[in-house]
Amino acid sequence: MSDYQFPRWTDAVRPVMGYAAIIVPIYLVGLMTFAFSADNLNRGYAPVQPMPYSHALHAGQLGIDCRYCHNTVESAAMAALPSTSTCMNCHARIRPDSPLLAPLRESVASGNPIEWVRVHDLPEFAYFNHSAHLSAGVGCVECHGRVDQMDVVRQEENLSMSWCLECHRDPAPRLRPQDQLTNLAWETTENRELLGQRLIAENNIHPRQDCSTCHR
Amino acid sequence: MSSHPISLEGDNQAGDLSPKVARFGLGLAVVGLGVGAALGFLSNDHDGYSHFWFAYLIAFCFVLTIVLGTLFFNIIQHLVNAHWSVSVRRLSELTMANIPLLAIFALPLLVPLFSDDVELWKWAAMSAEHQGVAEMAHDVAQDAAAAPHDLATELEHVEHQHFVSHKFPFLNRNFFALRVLAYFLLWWGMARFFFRKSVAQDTAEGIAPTLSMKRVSAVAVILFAFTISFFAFDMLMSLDETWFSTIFGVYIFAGSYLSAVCWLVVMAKFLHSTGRLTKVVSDEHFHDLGKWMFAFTFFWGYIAFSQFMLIWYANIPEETHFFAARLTSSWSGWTWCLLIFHFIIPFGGLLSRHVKRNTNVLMYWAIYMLIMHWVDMYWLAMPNYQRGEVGAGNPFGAMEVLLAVGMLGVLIFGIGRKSAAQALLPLRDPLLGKCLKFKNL
Amino acid sequence: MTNDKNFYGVLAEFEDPTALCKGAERVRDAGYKNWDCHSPFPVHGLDDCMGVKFTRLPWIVLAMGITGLAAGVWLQWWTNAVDYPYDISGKPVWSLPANVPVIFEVTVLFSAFTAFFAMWGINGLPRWYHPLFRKSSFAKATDDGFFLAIEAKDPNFALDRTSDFLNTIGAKTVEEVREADEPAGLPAAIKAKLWITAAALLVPMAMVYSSWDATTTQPRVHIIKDMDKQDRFRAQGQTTLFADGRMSRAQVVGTVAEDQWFEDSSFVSGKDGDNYLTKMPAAIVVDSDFILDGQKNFEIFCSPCHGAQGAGDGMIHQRAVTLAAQGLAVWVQPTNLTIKRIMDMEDGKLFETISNGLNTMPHYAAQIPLEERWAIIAYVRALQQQYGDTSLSAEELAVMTPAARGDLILKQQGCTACHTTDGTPLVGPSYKGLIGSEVPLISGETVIADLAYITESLREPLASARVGALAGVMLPFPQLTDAEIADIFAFLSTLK
Amino acid sequence: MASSVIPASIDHEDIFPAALVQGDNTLHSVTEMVCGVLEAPKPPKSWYVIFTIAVALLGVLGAMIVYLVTTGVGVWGNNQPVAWGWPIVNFVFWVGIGHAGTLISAVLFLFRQDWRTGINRFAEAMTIFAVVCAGMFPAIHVGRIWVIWWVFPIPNQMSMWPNFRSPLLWDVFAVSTYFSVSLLFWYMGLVPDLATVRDRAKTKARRFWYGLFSLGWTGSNRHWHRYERAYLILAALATPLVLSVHSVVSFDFATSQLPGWHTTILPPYFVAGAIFSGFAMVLTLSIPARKMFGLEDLITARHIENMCKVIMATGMMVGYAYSMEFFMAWYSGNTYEGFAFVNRAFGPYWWGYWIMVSCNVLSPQIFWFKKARKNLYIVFIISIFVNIGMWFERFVIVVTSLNRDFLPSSWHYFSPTWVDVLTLMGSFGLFFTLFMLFCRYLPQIAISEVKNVMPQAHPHLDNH
Repeated sequence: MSDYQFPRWTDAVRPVMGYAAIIVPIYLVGLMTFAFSADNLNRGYAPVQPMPYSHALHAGQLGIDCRYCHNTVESAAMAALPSTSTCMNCHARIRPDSPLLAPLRESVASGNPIEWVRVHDLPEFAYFNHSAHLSAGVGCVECHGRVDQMDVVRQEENLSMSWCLECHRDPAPRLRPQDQLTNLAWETTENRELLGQRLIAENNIHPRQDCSTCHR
Repeated sequence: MSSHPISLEGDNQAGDLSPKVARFGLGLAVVGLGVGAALGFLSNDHDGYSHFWFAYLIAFCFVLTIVLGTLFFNIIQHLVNAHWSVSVRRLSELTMANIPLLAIFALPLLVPLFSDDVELWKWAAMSAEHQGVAEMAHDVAQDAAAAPHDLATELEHVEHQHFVSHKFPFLNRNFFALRVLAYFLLWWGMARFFFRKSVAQDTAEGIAPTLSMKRVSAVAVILFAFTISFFAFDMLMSLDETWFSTIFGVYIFAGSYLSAVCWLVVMAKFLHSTGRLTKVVSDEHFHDLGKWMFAFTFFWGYIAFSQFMLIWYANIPEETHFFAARLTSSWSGWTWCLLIFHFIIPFGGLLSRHVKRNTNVLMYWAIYMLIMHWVDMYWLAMPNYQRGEVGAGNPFGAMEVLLAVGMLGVLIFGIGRKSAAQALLPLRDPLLGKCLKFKNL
Repeated sequence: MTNDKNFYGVLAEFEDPTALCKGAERVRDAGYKNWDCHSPFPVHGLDDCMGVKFTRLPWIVLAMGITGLAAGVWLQWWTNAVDYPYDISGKPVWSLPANVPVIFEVTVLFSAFTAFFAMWGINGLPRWYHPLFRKSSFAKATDDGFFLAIEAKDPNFALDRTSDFLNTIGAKTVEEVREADEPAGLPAAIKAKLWITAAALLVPMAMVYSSWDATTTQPRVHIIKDMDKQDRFRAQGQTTLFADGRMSRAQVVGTVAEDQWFEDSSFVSGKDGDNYLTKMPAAIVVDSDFILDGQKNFEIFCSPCHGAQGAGDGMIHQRAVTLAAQGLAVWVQPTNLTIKRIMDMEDGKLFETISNGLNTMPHYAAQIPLEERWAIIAYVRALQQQYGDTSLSAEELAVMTPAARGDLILKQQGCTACHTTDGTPLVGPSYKGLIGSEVPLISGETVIADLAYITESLREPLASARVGALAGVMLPFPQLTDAEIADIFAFLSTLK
Repeated sequence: MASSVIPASIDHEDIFPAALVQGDNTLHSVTEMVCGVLEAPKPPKSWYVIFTIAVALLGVLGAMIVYLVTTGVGVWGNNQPVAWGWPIVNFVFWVGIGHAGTLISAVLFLFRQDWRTGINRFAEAMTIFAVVCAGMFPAIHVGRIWVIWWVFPIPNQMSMWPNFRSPLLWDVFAVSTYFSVSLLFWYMGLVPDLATVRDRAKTKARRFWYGLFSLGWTGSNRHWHRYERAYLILAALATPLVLSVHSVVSFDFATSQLPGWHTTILPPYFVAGAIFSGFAMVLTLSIPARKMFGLEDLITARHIENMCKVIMATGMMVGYAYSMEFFMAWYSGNTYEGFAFVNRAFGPYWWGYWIMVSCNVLSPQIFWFKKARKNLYIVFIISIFVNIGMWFERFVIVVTSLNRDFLPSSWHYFSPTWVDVLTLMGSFGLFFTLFMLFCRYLPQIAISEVKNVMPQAHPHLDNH
């Protein structure tokens, strides 16, 4: 036999192992739960755009309706980003020489669109239709938050699958009358749940929950 | 290796106990079967005493499965050369030897089989007036022309008829009777062989009888597997003529072996109370029997769950109606009772080694499981009585209890008679020494 | 007991299992507490000889098995029935039969792990160092040696007495065992590493804490990017397929899409031949829904400039005026849509204006679908009915002075949107003191503002545009008659 | 009155079988024999040969997996309607092999079958390696193996949970539980033997590594007491576990509505089949291994004969299930069921079916003869036959049921591609590589358990 012996201090390792056996799993589960949470990974995205467009000014202060620029939202799957000409409706005469609007003028001159950065970007295996949601009575604010208060648009909701399903399972408290869809500040004294139930009954709303609803 | 000579103190002969037991059994049988039958025949509920025959079949299957379980107990112990069970093997032999006696009590079942008025096996009457599906479809077409609103019902009837008439080559009165006769002959043959050889070993000089039992056990176990399966299909599964389940034979086997082990516990404990076998059947043997009870409670649960879950999950109409009937009607109470009292409670109750080593507690569990075995049989058969009829309930009363007790009386009578002639344990079994010495870990 | 801290105890070797059992019985009867036997396999019967109490392990396993059962139930209930219920193969979200297999597996898993780890735990293993290992003879304990060791900390222990005792009960050999002569605690270096590791474990937690709901310009972290981005067509996307890099393609020149073709071309142009339609195209039925649709679109597209009531005072106008005052905008007030000129304007002309723009108003054909443009017109008409000018009868006009009539005409035609009567310059020059003044024209000439000049400015504003004016901003007013122009002149002449 | 004295000195091989340890062995010589294998400076030449072949096949497996992952599952023969083709056949095959290990270590332990001691370490190691091979197939079958963690209930970015109503998820839990428990069971059995190796170690490295993994085992009787209790509990847990694992595997098929898959006997039938194939594999491995490493005294003719009997019994159970399925297919009157079974025997895969029947039901019948059970060549050949037959059983169940499903227009003849075939061969490479390493570096026989069944181990105490 070789005379190798484990040193005496290895005895002191045992309590450490005992604590580790309890703490490490709790630590890992806790860390994973929070670190991999969609709330942690998905929310808060506010990319730098090619020019500093403020929704807080245009939609909030000036009260321009969302649909002035995103005009396809009610009739198409995608809420179109406005073309440069839409901007130029006003900016041909308002602040026509502002250096901040230089990209706009370049776009007009070159005919190339401004490359806005998409903020709310679903994975491409998920099908989403804006018009269907609007006609069901889901307001912009339910998914996009108070854009009318944002200088820079920021992703407020996690847009995870379970988040989508939450509403598909229980749409009532998230529905609103058709004339308030784009009113981000809308509030009502009526019970949202009851109102939602009424709208569901009136408009025959049955959100689907099977896989092929979104994965088609 | 050889065993040490061990002297067996205490009484291992039934002696004057046999006639007492036989008399008790006879009394039980006469009272139980007599009053039960009288109750059945007094309360003719306009369907040819069907209710009575259901109750009789349940009682008969209840006792017969115990006996078949003891037969299997015997076969398997020889097959695997087990030593722990030698001390209680004679008890199982005394039980299994009553197969011919029970065969006599199968004879009354010829009445519902061959009578057109009694609805026990519904296919029996159907097979007698067998009409081809094509002819039926023709009739339906004609009827539909006359009264169109009945078409759906009629077609359902034809479909049902199709499933059933397909089986008539197998499910018909004569072949059924012939098959049951064959089962009893085979069982009788096996039981007789093992009983005689085991008794012969008591006085033999060598171990030739033990060796021949060991040789035959391998073939016997195969015969047993097929006979008990087809017996289960014939007697119980065909009560619902369209239902089928490949695991059904195993299900009946699980209940059968479980109740047989319980029966051995009850017998051994009874003999202990009369001062017999006290030195021979020790706590260790009860512990092992208790393990079997626990194991087969679990195995029964496993088989029952496999059968239920697969049928529930696939939800195919021709299978699922069996459980639909037992889960959605007033039968659901019995189904839950079976789950809780036949599986969950005894599983918890038999888990501890302390329970298995406390013979009094173990005996109560054994009696309890025997009662649950009867409930199992009742649950399998009785929902077919007045199946699908409006107002059909779950008839349970004195008649069911009396018939079951009476049939047990028959078994006790038979055991009492058989026990007179020889010792209560295989005296010169070569493994007896090992059996008396072993200790559980 | 002994006072030597490093003295562990005595180790005795026995011949065989039988001797060991017999020896153990004696040691048990002598009242020793801290002692143990060591053998290469479990010697059956030794437990009784040593008086080992039956272990409580089964109860621990049972408790953890029940915990596992509950955990299995809870896991499936929480995940499938509460937190994330979804419909698969028509099974209820909480369907016990389907949950039994996993409940069973989790129960077994918990029980088995407990049996394993609790056994080592109660045994105090792993314990890599043991004073007995220091005896080379003890190596036989895992081969064919049978040992009995009594620890020095046993109250009954006394070195000589205990050794003699072991010799008397059949020990082959008796040895004294000492602990290794080294410190028992963790070395400082290892301790430090442990603390560093513990501290390092806090870093990921801090990172998660700081990233929670934090605003970032970086795109979200998608752990599995798989199929997140696909090479497929999506509206307004980019592609390498076309030279201009756009996925959205312009319509092929010279083609008409199916839904762009209308039998009634006036629906698209607002014109019947060269003339503007004076009413809605035949295809349109004006009802309350149509007008409400018009209202919605008016409020989206028109009200920012023209104001919710069409008065030409929308939020954009108000901001533009402020900016214009700072020289940051070149602004013309949007037309008041409820003045007589617009009320008198043909539907077709209004349609053309919305579609193609007019003067400073941009075109909206790209933003507003055809039918909704007509709906907007229907709504504008409704606004005009509510807020528009109520015209005076011919009799009433006849009794008015020419100057009063001229004032009325200026208001009805919307001139006052750009021109004031009090001398304040707006988009256009003020009317005050205009008549009789010298006007420098952009053509270089200078003219006296008289009836002829006023007539020309109204008929052909471009020709008579004056220096400093926004040339081309003012519309021509061909609809005004000579009499009306005379009335206007009369009114302007009063403004000195 | 019959004699109340038991006949002494009756000796017969069938009733009192031969000793479990043959030859003139002492406790020490058993240690020497088992430890000698892993202490030998070099393993036998045959070890190198097998190990080289195994590692080469393992390389093939690695290459196939890389090819699969980089290219996609289209490289396999799987297609509609046989979407569950080759990989699932292999999965069920390997899981089945694994079951004998648990059966030998746990079930036979509960049944007090002492003869298990010679082969249980072997069988347990085999279980673990087979489950590793088995687990690999569903993992690569999902196609995107980097998302395989989706099957575990781990908090994730989608905020989704797996669907616990799916039999495939039951599989995940069953197989991973089975693997974990088998590993614990195996390791627990190894600890005292590793301590033996530690105490005999000649080098510092060996003493350290074997010392590390033997956890400081001293053979303390107080430890042995709890150890044996824990072993019993693990055995008692592993027994229903082994039942549940292959039952759950059978649920993958039986919960569906596909004729040929949906039949209630499938759970016990699969379990019996698994034990059957597992025992065959134990024989296939132990017959050459006992020769190669000179362990004939410990893995005796009696062990092999007993295993033959188990094979015969489980083969019969499988045969019982085959016949019940056929009978019920007819008895049910369900046309589709009937067709599925006729198609099995006489359809395009008739050859698979008859290979299965002849290997599984017919070939073990030779074990009725004691001479056959004693002839190592026959036993070895039959064990190979059973392995083949059980592979074909899974093939028949998976492929014949799927290739002619409800829609005749989608009927399609499945044939494996070369990637399929090489992956299966590669899985054997994985198995044998692990097994050969085990044979070389760990005690192949449970030393302490073998000693425990030797006559020397029993104390002779007068008062008992």
